[in-house]
This record gives sequence, structure tokens and C-alpha cells, in this order.
Amino acid sequence: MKHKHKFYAINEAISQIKQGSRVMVGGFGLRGYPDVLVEALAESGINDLTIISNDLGSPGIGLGKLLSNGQIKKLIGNYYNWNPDVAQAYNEGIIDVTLVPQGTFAEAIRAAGVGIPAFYTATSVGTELASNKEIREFSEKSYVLERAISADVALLKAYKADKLGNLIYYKTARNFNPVMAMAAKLVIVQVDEIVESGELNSESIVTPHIFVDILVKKE
Amino acid sequence: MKHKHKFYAINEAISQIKQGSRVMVGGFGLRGYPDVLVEALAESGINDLTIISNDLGSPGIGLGKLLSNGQIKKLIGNYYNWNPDVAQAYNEGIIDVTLVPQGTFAEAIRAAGVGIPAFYTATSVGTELASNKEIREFSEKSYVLERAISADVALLKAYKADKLGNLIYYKTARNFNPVMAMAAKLVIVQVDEIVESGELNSESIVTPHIFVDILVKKE
Amino acid sequence: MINISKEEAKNRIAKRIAQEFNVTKDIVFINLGVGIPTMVANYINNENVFIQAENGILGVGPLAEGDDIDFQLINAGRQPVTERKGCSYFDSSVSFGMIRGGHIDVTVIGAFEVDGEGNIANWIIPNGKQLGVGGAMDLVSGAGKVIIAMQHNGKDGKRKIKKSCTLPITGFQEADMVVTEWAVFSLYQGRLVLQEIASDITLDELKSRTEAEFKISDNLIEFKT
Amino acid sequence: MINISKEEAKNRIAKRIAQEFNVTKDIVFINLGVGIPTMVANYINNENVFIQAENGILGVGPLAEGDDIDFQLINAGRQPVTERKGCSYFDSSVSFGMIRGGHIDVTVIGAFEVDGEGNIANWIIPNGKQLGVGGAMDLVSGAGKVIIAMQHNGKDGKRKIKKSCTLPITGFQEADMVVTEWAVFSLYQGRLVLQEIASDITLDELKSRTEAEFKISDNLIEFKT
Repeated sequence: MKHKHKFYAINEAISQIKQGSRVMVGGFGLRGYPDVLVEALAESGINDLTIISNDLGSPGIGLGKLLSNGQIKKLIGNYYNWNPDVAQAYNEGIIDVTLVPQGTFAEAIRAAGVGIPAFYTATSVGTELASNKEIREFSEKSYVLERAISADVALLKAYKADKLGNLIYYKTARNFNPVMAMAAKLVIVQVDEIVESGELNSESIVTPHIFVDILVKKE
Repeated sequence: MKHKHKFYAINEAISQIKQGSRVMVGGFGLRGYPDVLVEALAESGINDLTIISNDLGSPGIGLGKLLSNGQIKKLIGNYYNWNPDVAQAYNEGIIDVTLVPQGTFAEAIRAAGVGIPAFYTATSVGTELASNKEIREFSEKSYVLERAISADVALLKAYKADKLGNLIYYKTARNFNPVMAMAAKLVIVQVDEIVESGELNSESIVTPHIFVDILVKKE
Repeated sequence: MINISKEEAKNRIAKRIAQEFNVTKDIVFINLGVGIPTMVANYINNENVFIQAENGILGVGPLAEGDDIDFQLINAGRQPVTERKGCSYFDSSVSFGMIRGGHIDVTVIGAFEVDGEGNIANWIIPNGKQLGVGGAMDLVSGAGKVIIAMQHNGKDGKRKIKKSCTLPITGFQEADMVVTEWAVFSLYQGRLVLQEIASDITLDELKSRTEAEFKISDNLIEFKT
Repeated sequence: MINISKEEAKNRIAKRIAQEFNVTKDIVFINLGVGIPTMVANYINNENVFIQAENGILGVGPLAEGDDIDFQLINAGRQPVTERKGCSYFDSSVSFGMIRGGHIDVTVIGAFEVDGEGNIANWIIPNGKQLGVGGAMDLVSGAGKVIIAMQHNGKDGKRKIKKSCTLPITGFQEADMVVTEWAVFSLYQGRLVLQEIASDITLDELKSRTEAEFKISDNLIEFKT
């Protein structure tokens, strides 16, 4: 069930996030991440957050700002090489970090969205990232059991929405946004443009409005 | 690796199917199934086939013809109520049938395509269709382990292809075609129209050409 | 023993279930099974309700007629349908992702039998003329709420609300509400509770037509359509 | 001890790997890691080769320059790129579905270390300044063929082709080919085999710069770019 009125002001949308929330954030290397929402989250000072994202932007930029601000308790993601603050904070014991291979990360988020609690993959078998995980053979090949990754809130970026909340994306800014839209209890999407319902091609809608709770238009 | 020359005559395409092949066929209730390819397969007389499809058309129509012809050894699918010949052949011991709930069926095909050998789902727990399958709890809820479903050949239907083999579909004729395109060793697609490479919108391509081996244009 | 025509029975059930959807001010996503459930759509007059069909569409419009028929645009019962504004298409894995992932708020589905614990049997009659499960197991397990739409009794008066299902089960304790032409039951903590009874049947007759025992709600009201 | 500049070394490696792709008449799908692997694209001149980037594009064109730059169109190394005709976009789960599902024919990837059994270490230096795994584990496990592109030795001559990897492993026995500025090795049944050697290095010097033992192919040829 979704509220009929989907259009929120930025701060109204961000106020849905609570101390200690698990927050998924779309984007890959500062492309396709909801810059306005992340900025507002940084300004909100809400802390103790678990951030589930591909990367953490750059030092002090994008999601990097949440780390500089001390708002992060834990990270679940896969590639923090673009932001060395993460390794430093982790090595100093300031934050907890769970690394998940990028493909497993994407699949585990989708899994949460489609009601799959766990699945097997060959990725990471025999590596440190599979230690303490169950290994099992199918047809004489080894696989590791991976659990779904869900969130309380997703902060996403799309190109256009229609008034119902159907979404399309732009080029490689699509990345993790469509899977995260399925996997969070509350889905907040920053969009560049909102069009009338029926103006997006039905065959080309990437995220149907069933997955979208709140739209915030970038001013 | 795909052959550069993707355009085959119908019979040349069908000759890729061998006696005993596992063949996936797209479509739902006679919509979005590759009628010309299925017709040619029926005429070929190739037998001992395992057919993996949502349904089996109607009696003597579409895939139903393969059953009338005695070409089928086994069915893996989910809804044969539109073709009572199936229940009859099964009850008489003429064919083997493995029923998989429709959602599990779709997910298991996708799983094969994306390198997931098995996954857990709550669907069918406690029912006959989960008997002899592994049941496991995650967060105090029971799930059944389901295995990926792959095939030797997929016979699919798309609306338009470009010359590379990128595909788009038409309305509810999409159904199982995109997931089956990922899950077979050889993917043969019947299309209504072939356009120049670059003429399909890059954002709207549903099946990228990496998943397509052979195109057959419906005359 | 009173009776109404099969057609009237079906319409009564469909109309009553539609009431569930005609009051919501929130956006609600529903999936309708074949048969009576599909008829529910005819009586929904609330634009906040969006119908998903598991063959890959969200935003199913009314059944298509005449020139509007497009044979490539069908619902899961193979009926030609129309599009609502803002409808979208997707493949079967995404469609059942919506269902299994808990994004569909309500499914309305038919049944051969339902029992006092909310178990549902609607997929197969062993050794029968049909072999198929379709999306029934995914729907009863995945949807937020399961409403059973069925005639109260089968041929020759056979009682379909059982003490315990005799046919193979589709889902355990998944039914949340049962609507027949005579009554509305809810299921609460594995117990069947009569919530509404039609004016043209007595409680005694209803009991005689119902194998399962049921509790009577303190707020029992008349079944109106 | 001979040496070539870092730039020359990298270009040599990239050019040699590109040769692998400049002869195919079939359609080949490849994924290029960051660093030297990305440079491989500069030397591929075969329209049958399609480059996938794991951030969600199939059909990556040359790096974008000047007015062609679109900051929303990048490869997995965050470089602005262009589109090839017939390119397509998809989400990360589909992208890694291609990789994990075995649809990517070849991945070219850098490494900190590779060893004589084909084990690859390229994702982390413990307690270092970087923390990340990216798509490396998915790629080495899922791609049909894994080509390692790396300079033969590290800073101060450190040997990177090891008897046994000392850093955390990315994938076990996944390397199929190792290309450095001095040599091309194949891995066959868990054994490292020298296939090509550059004209400006002797076999003895190559051995001294390589910790792992290796077999010499009966068909050893000169490494040419």
C-alpha cells in the first residue's frame, strides 16, 4: 500500500530516516546517486546509520560527507577505493564495514526485493569474503550461500518519473537504483523531471510505481 | 562467443535442435510464443524432447501439436489447464511432467541465466510440490530450496530486433522470453521486424544481444 | 433450501469483494485470479486501485471489446484487456518478484476448498482432467492479504468450507477472508469467524452448508452488495 | 638489468592483449578492469568485439573527450566514455547476471600477484589505504577466460608472479593467461607455461624476475606488439 500523495519536500522526505536506520543509496562513483537527498541527510545530522551502497563517494563528497560528519555506524558495500577515509575509519575501529562482491551485492539486494531470503553463487568461494559462510556443492562445483540485503529506506535517483511514480533512468546512472527500489520498506526517489501519468512509454518503464513511495523533485 | 551471422532460415534454425534436447519456449497462453518456430519443430518430427514452457498451448495448437505428434518425453512447466491432453498423457504414463509454481519457474530460469544454481523461496512450502525438496528456515520462516532450470535451446518471440540481436517485446507478449534468453546454450528468436543497429533506443532494449544467437524473421 | 442462480451468486461475491477496494484513499495493488476474481474488476470504481496480472502488466484496464482488442495484451486468464494510463510491462521474473517480494497488497483467488484454519486448496484435483498450478502458490504465499472468492457449495451441494481440506493444499493458513454468496468470513489467528450473513439465508442453514465450525463475530452484520 | 619506462610497459601489455581480440570473426564480449586493462580498448580495432562495463552498459565506445563528455555515461573506472551503435543499458543485477552467468567471454584484469597455479590476488592489501573488492571476484569467477594484465615486477623489482600468492586471493585457479611487458604465459591444468618472450630480455633474466617456476612451451615465440 502506498500513499497517494507522493510528492514531498526534501526535508520532509529525509525526516523519514531515523537514527540507526538502514539506508540504501543508489549510484556508482558519484553517478546516479541522489545528490540532493544525500546533502539533506548530511545536514540532518541523523546518525548511527548503516549505509548500503556500492561506494562512499569521494572524501567529503557525496556519501563521503556522512562519514566526515560521523553519521555512519556501519557500511555494507563493495568498493571504497575512491574514498580512502573509509579504510582509515575502518582500520581505526570507528566504523564497521561488510564487504560484499559487487555482483553478489546487486543480486542480494534484488533478492530482498523479490522475496528470496538466500541464494548460492560461485563468486568469492575460497576467499576471505566467503569465510564463515556456508559452502555447498551443486553438480560438483562449489558455491557460497549469500543472504538477501534489505533496508528501511532507499534514497534513489531517477531521470524522469510520471505522477504515479513510474521511473526511467539515464544511461549508466541507472546502476543499483532499480534493484534498491525493490528492497527497502520506504523508497524515496530524487528525479530531474516529473511528467503526467501516461507520458512514459509503458514498454520502457524500468521501475513500475509499485516500488516507489516518495518523489522529490530536484529544484 | 556468438556467431556474427545471426540470420537463419527457419529450418536451418530448427535443425539446431536434436533428439532429446531440452527446449525452452517463450509465451503465455498462445501469446508471445514463437508460432513459426514451433510449427517448424512440429513438422521436423524431432522427438524425445523435454519442453520447458509456461503452458502447452491448446489441444493440437501451438506446443500442443508437439504432444499430439508424440514428440515430447517430458514437460517442465506450470499451467497445462488450457490443454487437457497434457493431464491425459500424464495420467496414461505417456509423458513425464514436472510442475513448478509459475513464479518459481520464472525465477529458476532467470537463476540459470545469471549463474545462480539454487535459491530459497517460501512458495509451495508445505505443499506436494515441495515434497522431497529441502526446507530451511531463515529468520523463523520456512523456505524451500529450488534449483535453476536451464536448456539446450530456447525458442523465443520478440517484436523487434536490431541487426546485432538486441530485442524489444510487445505488451504482455514479453512474459518469459527475456528470462529464457539468458538460460539456454543456444537462443533462437523469431521476430516480426529487424531494424538497423542503433535504431532501438539504448535505454529501452529489454534483451541485450549478448543473450541472442540466432534471429529468424517471420515472413 | 433456498437458492440463487449461479450467475447471481458470482456477481454477489464479486460485488462484495469490490467493496473492499472502493473505500481506500491509499494506492492499493491487487492481483485477481481467473473466474469470479476477474469479475471483481467490473465493480471496482476507485482509481487508487491498480491491478497487476502475473503475465507481466501493472495497470490492467477493463476487458477489451470490439476494436479495442489486442491479442498480445491479455490478463492471466487469457482475456484481452485494455491498458490504464501509466501501466507498465515487465517479464515474468519481475512480475513474480512483485508477488513473492510482498509488493502486491491483496490477491483475490478462487478455491476448490478452504478450511477453518485458512488452508487453501485450489490448484489440483488428483488424476483429474487438468494439470497445472499456475501462480496460485506464489500468490497465496506472497500477497499481503488473500481473499478467497468462491460459491459456498459445489455441485449437488457439496460443502467447500471444510473442517480440513481434502484436496492437495495450495498454501497453509494463508486465507485472510472468504467471501461466498451467503457470507463473509475472516480468519483470525487460525480461526474462522463469520462477519456478515446474507438476509436470504438463516444462520442454521448457513451452518448446515458449512462443514467447518466457525465463530460468530460480536459485530455480525448483514451481507450487502 | 634492462628496463623500459612504465608507460612503455603498460602500452606493450595493452597492445599485446588487444591482439587476442583483433583476429576473431565471431562476436566476442569482454569486460576490462581499471588501469592497463582499460588501455586495451585503445588498441582493439575489431568491430566484432563488444565491451561491457559492470556499471551497466554493453557496447562501450572510446573514452569521451571534450564536448562528447556526458558525466552520466561512465565505465566502471569512472571515466567518461562514448556509446557504440546498438549499445544498451541495464541495472547492476542484470550486468552481473551477464558476468556470473558466463555470458562474458573474456575479462582482462589487473593483479597485485598471480601464482603458478593461476590463483589471483588483486583486491586488497590488508590494513592498507584502500578497502574494496568491486567486481573482481565476480569477474574472475564468472568470465569465460581471465587474462591478467600487469607489469612483471612491482616497485623495487618485487616479483609479482609468485610461487604462491601472499595476499588475499580473489579467485582460485582462475587465471588463464598472464601478460606482462616481458612475457606471455598461459595456464594449463594448473601449470604456468611461457608462450612468448620479448626480444629485449633473456630467459635467464625473465626467470630471475619471476618467482614462480614455469614450463617453457615447445612453441615458444617472440613477444611482438
